[in-house]
Amino acid sequence: MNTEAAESQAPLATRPRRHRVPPELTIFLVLIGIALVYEILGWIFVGQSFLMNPQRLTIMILQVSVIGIISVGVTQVIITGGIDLSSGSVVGMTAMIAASFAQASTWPRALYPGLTDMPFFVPIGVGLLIGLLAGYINGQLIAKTKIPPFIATLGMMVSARGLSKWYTKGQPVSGLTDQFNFIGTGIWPVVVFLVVALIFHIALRYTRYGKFTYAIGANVQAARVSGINVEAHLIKVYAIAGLLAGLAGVVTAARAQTAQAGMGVMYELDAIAAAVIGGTSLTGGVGRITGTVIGTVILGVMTSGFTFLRVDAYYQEIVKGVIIVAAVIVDVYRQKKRTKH
Amino acid sequence: MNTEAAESQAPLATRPRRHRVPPELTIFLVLIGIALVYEILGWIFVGQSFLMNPQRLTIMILQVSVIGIISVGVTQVIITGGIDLSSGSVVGMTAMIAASFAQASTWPRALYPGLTDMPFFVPIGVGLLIGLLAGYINGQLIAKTKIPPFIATLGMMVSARGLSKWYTKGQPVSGLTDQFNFIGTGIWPVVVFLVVALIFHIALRYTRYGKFTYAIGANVQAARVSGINVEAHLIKVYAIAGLLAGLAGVVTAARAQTAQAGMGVMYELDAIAAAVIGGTSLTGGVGRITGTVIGTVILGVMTSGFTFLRVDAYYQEIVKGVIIVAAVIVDVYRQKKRTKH
Amino acid sequence: ETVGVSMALFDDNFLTVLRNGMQDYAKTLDGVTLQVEDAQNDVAKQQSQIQNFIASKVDAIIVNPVDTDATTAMSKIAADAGIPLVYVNREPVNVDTLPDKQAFVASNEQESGTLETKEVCRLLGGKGKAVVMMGELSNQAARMRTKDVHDVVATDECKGIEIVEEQTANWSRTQGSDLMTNWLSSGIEFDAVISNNDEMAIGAIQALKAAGKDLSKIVIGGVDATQDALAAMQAGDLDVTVFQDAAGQGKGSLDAALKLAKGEKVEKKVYIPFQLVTPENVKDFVAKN
Amino acid sequence: MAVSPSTMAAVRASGAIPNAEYLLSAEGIRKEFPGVVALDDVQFRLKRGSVHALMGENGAGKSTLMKILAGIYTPDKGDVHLKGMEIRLKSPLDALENGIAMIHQELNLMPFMTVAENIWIRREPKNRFGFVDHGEMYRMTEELFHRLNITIDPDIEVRHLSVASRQMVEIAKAVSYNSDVLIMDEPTSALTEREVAHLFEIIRGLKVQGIGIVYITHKMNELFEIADEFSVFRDGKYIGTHASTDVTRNDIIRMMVGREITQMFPKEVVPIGDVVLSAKNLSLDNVFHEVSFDVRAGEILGVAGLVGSGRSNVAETLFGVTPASSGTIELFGKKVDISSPTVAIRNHMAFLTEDRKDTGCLLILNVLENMQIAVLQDKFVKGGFVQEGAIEATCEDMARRLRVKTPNLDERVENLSGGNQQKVLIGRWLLTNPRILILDEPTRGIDVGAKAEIHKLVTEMARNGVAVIMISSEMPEVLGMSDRIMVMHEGRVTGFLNRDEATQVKVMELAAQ
Ligand SMILES: Nc1ncnc2c1ncn2[C@@H]1O[C@H](COP(=O)(O)OP(=O)(O)OP(=O)(O)O)[C@@H](O)[C@H]1O
Ligand SMILES: Nc1ncnc2c1ncn2[C@@H]1O[C@H](COP(=O)(O)OP(=O)(O)OP(=O)(O)O)[C@@H](O)[C@H]1O
Ligand SMILES: [Mg+2]
Ligand SMILES: [Mg+2]
Repeated sequence: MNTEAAESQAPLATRPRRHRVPPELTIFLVLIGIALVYEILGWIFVGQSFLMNPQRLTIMILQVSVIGIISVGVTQVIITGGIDLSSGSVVGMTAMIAASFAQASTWPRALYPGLTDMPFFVPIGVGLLIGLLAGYINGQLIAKTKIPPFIATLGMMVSARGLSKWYTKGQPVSGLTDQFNFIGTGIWPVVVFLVVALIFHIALRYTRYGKFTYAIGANVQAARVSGINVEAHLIKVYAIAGLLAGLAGVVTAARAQTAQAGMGVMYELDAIAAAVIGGTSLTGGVGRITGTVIGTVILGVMTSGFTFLRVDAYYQEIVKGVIIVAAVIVDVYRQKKRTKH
Repeated sequence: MNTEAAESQAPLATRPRRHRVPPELTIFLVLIGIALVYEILGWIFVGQSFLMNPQRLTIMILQVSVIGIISVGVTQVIITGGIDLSSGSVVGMTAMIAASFAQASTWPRALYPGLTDMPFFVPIGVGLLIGLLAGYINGQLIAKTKIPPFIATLGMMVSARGLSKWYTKGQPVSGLTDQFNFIGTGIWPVVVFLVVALIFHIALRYTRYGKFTYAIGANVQAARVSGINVEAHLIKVYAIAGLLAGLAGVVTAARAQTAQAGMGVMYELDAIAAAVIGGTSLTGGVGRITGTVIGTVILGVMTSGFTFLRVDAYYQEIVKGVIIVAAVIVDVYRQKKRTKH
Repeated sequence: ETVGVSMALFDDNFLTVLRNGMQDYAKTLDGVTLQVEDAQNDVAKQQSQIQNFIASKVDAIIVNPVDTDATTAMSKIAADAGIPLVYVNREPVNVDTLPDKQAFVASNEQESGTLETKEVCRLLGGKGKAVVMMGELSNQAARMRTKDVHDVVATDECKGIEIVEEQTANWSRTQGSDLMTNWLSSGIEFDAVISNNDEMAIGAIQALKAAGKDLSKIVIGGVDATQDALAAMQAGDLDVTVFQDAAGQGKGSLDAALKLAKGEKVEKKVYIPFQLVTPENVKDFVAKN
Repeated sequence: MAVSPSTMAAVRASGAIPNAEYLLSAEGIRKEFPGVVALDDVQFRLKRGSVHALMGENGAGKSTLMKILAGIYTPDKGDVHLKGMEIRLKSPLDALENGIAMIHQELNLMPFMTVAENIWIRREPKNRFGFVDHGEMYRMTEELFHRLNITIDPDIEVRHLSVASRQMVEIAKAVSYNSDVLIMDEPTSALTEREVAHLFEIIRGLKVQGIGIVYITHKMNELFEIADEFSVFRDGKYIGTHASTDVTRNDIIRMMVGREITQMFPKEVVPIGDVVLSAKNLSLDNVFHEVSFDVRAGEILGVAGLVGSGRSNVAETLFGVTPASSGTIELFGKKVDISSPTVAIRNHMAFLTEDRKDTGCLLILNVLENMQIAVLQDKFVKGGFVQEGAIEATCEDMARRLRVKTPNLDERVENLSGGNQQKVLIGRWLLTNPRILILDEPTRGIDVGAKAEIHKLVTEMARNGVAVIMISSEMPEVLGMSDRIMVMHEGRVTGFLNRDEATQVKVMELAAQ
């Protein structure tokens, strides 16, 4: 036995864990690749650098930071094996409601004339709360009634959109205080996005919350038998996703300095796409925030690149679809090569 | 369970095949329930019967027949464990392209002035072909590159929408021949929907095509070791879904007697919702066309009911979301009770 | 010169005419390139497009705002970058306080619904029952035009008109047709259909025809004067529509943008009037949009 | 020269089977996975009409070789001959068309389809309109089951079947291919003696028809009963082939693990303490009824019964997976409402489930993540943060103690051999330091060496005062390890036997009533 035992023990003791190629590497290289293609094409066709332009570097991320904030929450939902279709509508709803508590007294058509000029934390708090509530309802529905997440969040998607139209009968909510608008100016949305990403990167990798999230996505039965209170955890995850959608709504309203019932339409798809491009698996159990951030940035770079290269709007969409697919193909292909059999 | 065990000990040769309660029964009862609620509310608030009105019975199905046609294809895709987000965009694309081959010479701005007044089967054939092609590409991507169906069809969704805008630079295609429009008049769309549903109901239940579809969705590994060519089959299923989306595009254009690039937006969600409400499981392996038909009709009844009861437009969406969720909750609850252990 | 154009939405028939008018005009000008983007009805996307234009150092920007309340932020971004900005078709909320090098070219949106409803009112002789088809509820044109309907009906001449139903059909022809069928099946009686746009009106016409209604007894009004609408009017189905000079607005906005780019002065507000289209004058418009 | 499957099919159909010494042979096979050489220059030769057993420790490469023969993996090197002709299998379909069928170690059935649909998938009978003839399919299944003496309703959906019944369906399906070569990868791991005996009858019948059967098992006694010859693998290498009449049990073990295993069931009789778990009149509607028993500290309570007797269900109820509909559970003298596994774990219970794929492994996660998940409930966490270093060291230690064969803790559990997956799960529960340990088929698919190791661990835990409830369908294990045996039949407890009075016959009497 001795040689045998020694052999079968050896690998564990001597081979260090970690230091493996992080799975995000491929998709990061795809991002770099896309950027370089733009850079080269830029020099050829536009006679300008794509990357060496601080303004462009900012807008590349700025324009997707709201998607990014949502996507951080959506990533966690997808890791549990679920899906959240409601985020775009929740953005619209929270934007409307938060903005209605952020109107300045100088605005003639304030929704609540008695509640103007509130300090910034009131509308922001209200927005976060509404988002949290929407997510909590999603979570309760999914955990308690066992309906598929697709349906629960689809219901929320339709209802929340209806609610945002109903709230002011479709009127936009404008004349917001500068205090409130501040969070949407300059690169603040980017900062919010990155801070949120960092927090949940840490939460997913280094806390029990994260370990449980992955376990539920990998095998919900096994997770339950291992003592995880699956229902309570799912409610948490969906509530967080809602909270982040709420935050995204606040940022959207502050950025536009107005809120409109149509805000956030289809954002859920972009957010899911960002997560999946970043390596999150829709079957659950796999995904990382770093990947999601890269996925989000790919969407931003792509958009800026189109404008930069003056790609005709008609072609933009056609090409966008192709790039999304191609990025994931490259990723899948490289992953497969690494675990070939 | 013990009874189950006892049963399986009984002599085999004599026992007839069992006739179990069809799983669609619950959701059918939900449909009846919704209709009855409208009926009662109708007598109370509007002083009219909801159901005893042939015109309303027709429009209830007519307005969702396009969704239904798509949903028949989407159901099959979902049974394999996949998803098709592209159907709405494919509807738009095929509507545009098919219509451009269906323009009458009397229309002053025909897209192909040399190709006007074509017999009806030309545009219809073109539409079906385009749909088939889109579905085939989806299938190839999924089967060959192993990217998640969500991403492959999301890419198609974005690209196909871009293509339909690009095709005429956003101009609508109008002035279609009466021959072509015929398929969209009266209850023809309903007939098309029901025929399509019947064909695929039979295909799923009584052909190998159907057995393979369920097998792949239930356990792709098992399907593969049983000798099923999973890749080839998936391509077939997605191609069929594309073909049906193409058919839906043709019907849409014929119904509207025009084609516009924005046609079919979000139809994919309604189609998926119809399938899931009808009992198709997004994890694959479970689903029936009969259920999908019922799910589709629920959507139609709901819409007609809103108008009938004069529900304020602002509330309609809010209530719609709630009804979708509630319908599925009832279904899940009853299914659980039946298979409780 | 390069001019960046952000359109609210490509899928809209009217805006398509405007966009094409602008692009056709640009082709006739030497050295003018347009970079047209589709904001897909998303305020945030539109704002980002403006910022992308700025990063790409275009010479001027034309915006067809998704949300006219969101223009304050856009004006500021463009002014900070020192790039001229022209709003087209939809009146920005800050139209009276536009910074330097910014302008607005449009028709006065209030006119469209008003012209339509007044004509319907005239055809009805000031009394009768009307149903209203609204566009997408979160859309400003839909709200504005619906409000116009109510304002007109509140006037003395049209007091006799009763609005019996008001629902949305999301600008869409099929939804318009379905909505009309649903109304008919509920036994709603009316003498006029006042639609926020032509597409829904055509949908209503199709549904009414399918139900065997006598169209000559029902007044149907739309807005936009699209090709299909004009054809419907010539066929005697549509009674009223409103022509908005889309191509003219496109051309006007580009002119203004180019002037501003060259440092020339332009009027802050350039209005291009709406025109009522009825079977009497329909021929004049067939070649226009 | 490689021959295409269609040619082979033609040859097969014509009955002109070329003469060859071996029915199936594989030479010089090599297969590498990232970081692991699963097979290295391996050979395997199967004679017509014989049962050839494959033996080896967990992770030796048995399943991998069989998957190559069944067309699931392609070898990196080496070639395969069927009846003397070289074949290159590209897909499972290729293998099936060449007359090679396989029962997989992990069950591969479609849960939402009926038994009949599962068996005849891809070969459904058609009526004259080209539609699937369900009546005929039902009849064919009945006929097949009749021939194999299986009593399962062909029309029931597979998800309603117990693991054992599913295993029988898999066997029937494989037989239905009428193949020349039938590979069985641990077919009996979920079966009790009765079904095993039944299976052996089936195998003998097939042998007579000239079919070659490959039989993988970790159960030594089965080897002597059914196999004509056997090959031993160790660490991906071929060790040798012998006739099973030529060797003793110890010879084989030595070949497999390179050492003697003297004590198979290292049972120690330790002082038994107080009652720690007491179930009183526990029932679950329509599943089991009025189950009452006590377990004491240091005691190992074996639970025996036939397949479907409800043992697993009782265990699930004890652990709160499916809370009881009536009756009470007392832990350490106090009544506790175990409404969920969370509650059970908080009360120092641990539960190794029967079905490692469905309720055990987090397949796509790595060894570390699988092992730590239960213990994180109340240990190794500070302020929500997992103490990575500490938990890693502990898991590594446990993996070494259990001799888990894995390159490192970062390996996905999916890529481990079945037996090693089981070890990881055992490690998961040992880490929680339970005071009540429920084991449902703990050594399913575990090799002899590891089995002895696990038995030693269980004994050790009992010595430290842990109360153990061990469900097992392996009679020697139950008899060898238990202080007391509880026997169940159709959801009811039919009796208890003390260690000194328990014999195989007495247990069977109570189990079958
Ligand atoms: N898909 C895979 N990817 C990576 N490694 C694998 C894969 N499949 C098997 N292995 C490794 O190959 C080796 C042989 O595994 P195999 O399943 O053939 O063992 P086995 O002899 O069947 O063991 P057991 O008795 O436990 O079933 C093991 O070390 C296993 O971890
Ligand atoms: N998920 C399930 N759905 C329906 N019936 C089930 C399920 N799991 C088990 N059963 C049935 O419950 C009965 C008791 O099963 P249980 O697993 O408790 O028995 P067991 O004595 O442990 O037998 P086994 O050795 O098969 O595990 C069996 O008849 C089985 O068919
Ligand atoms: Mg194995
Ligand atoms: Mg059991």
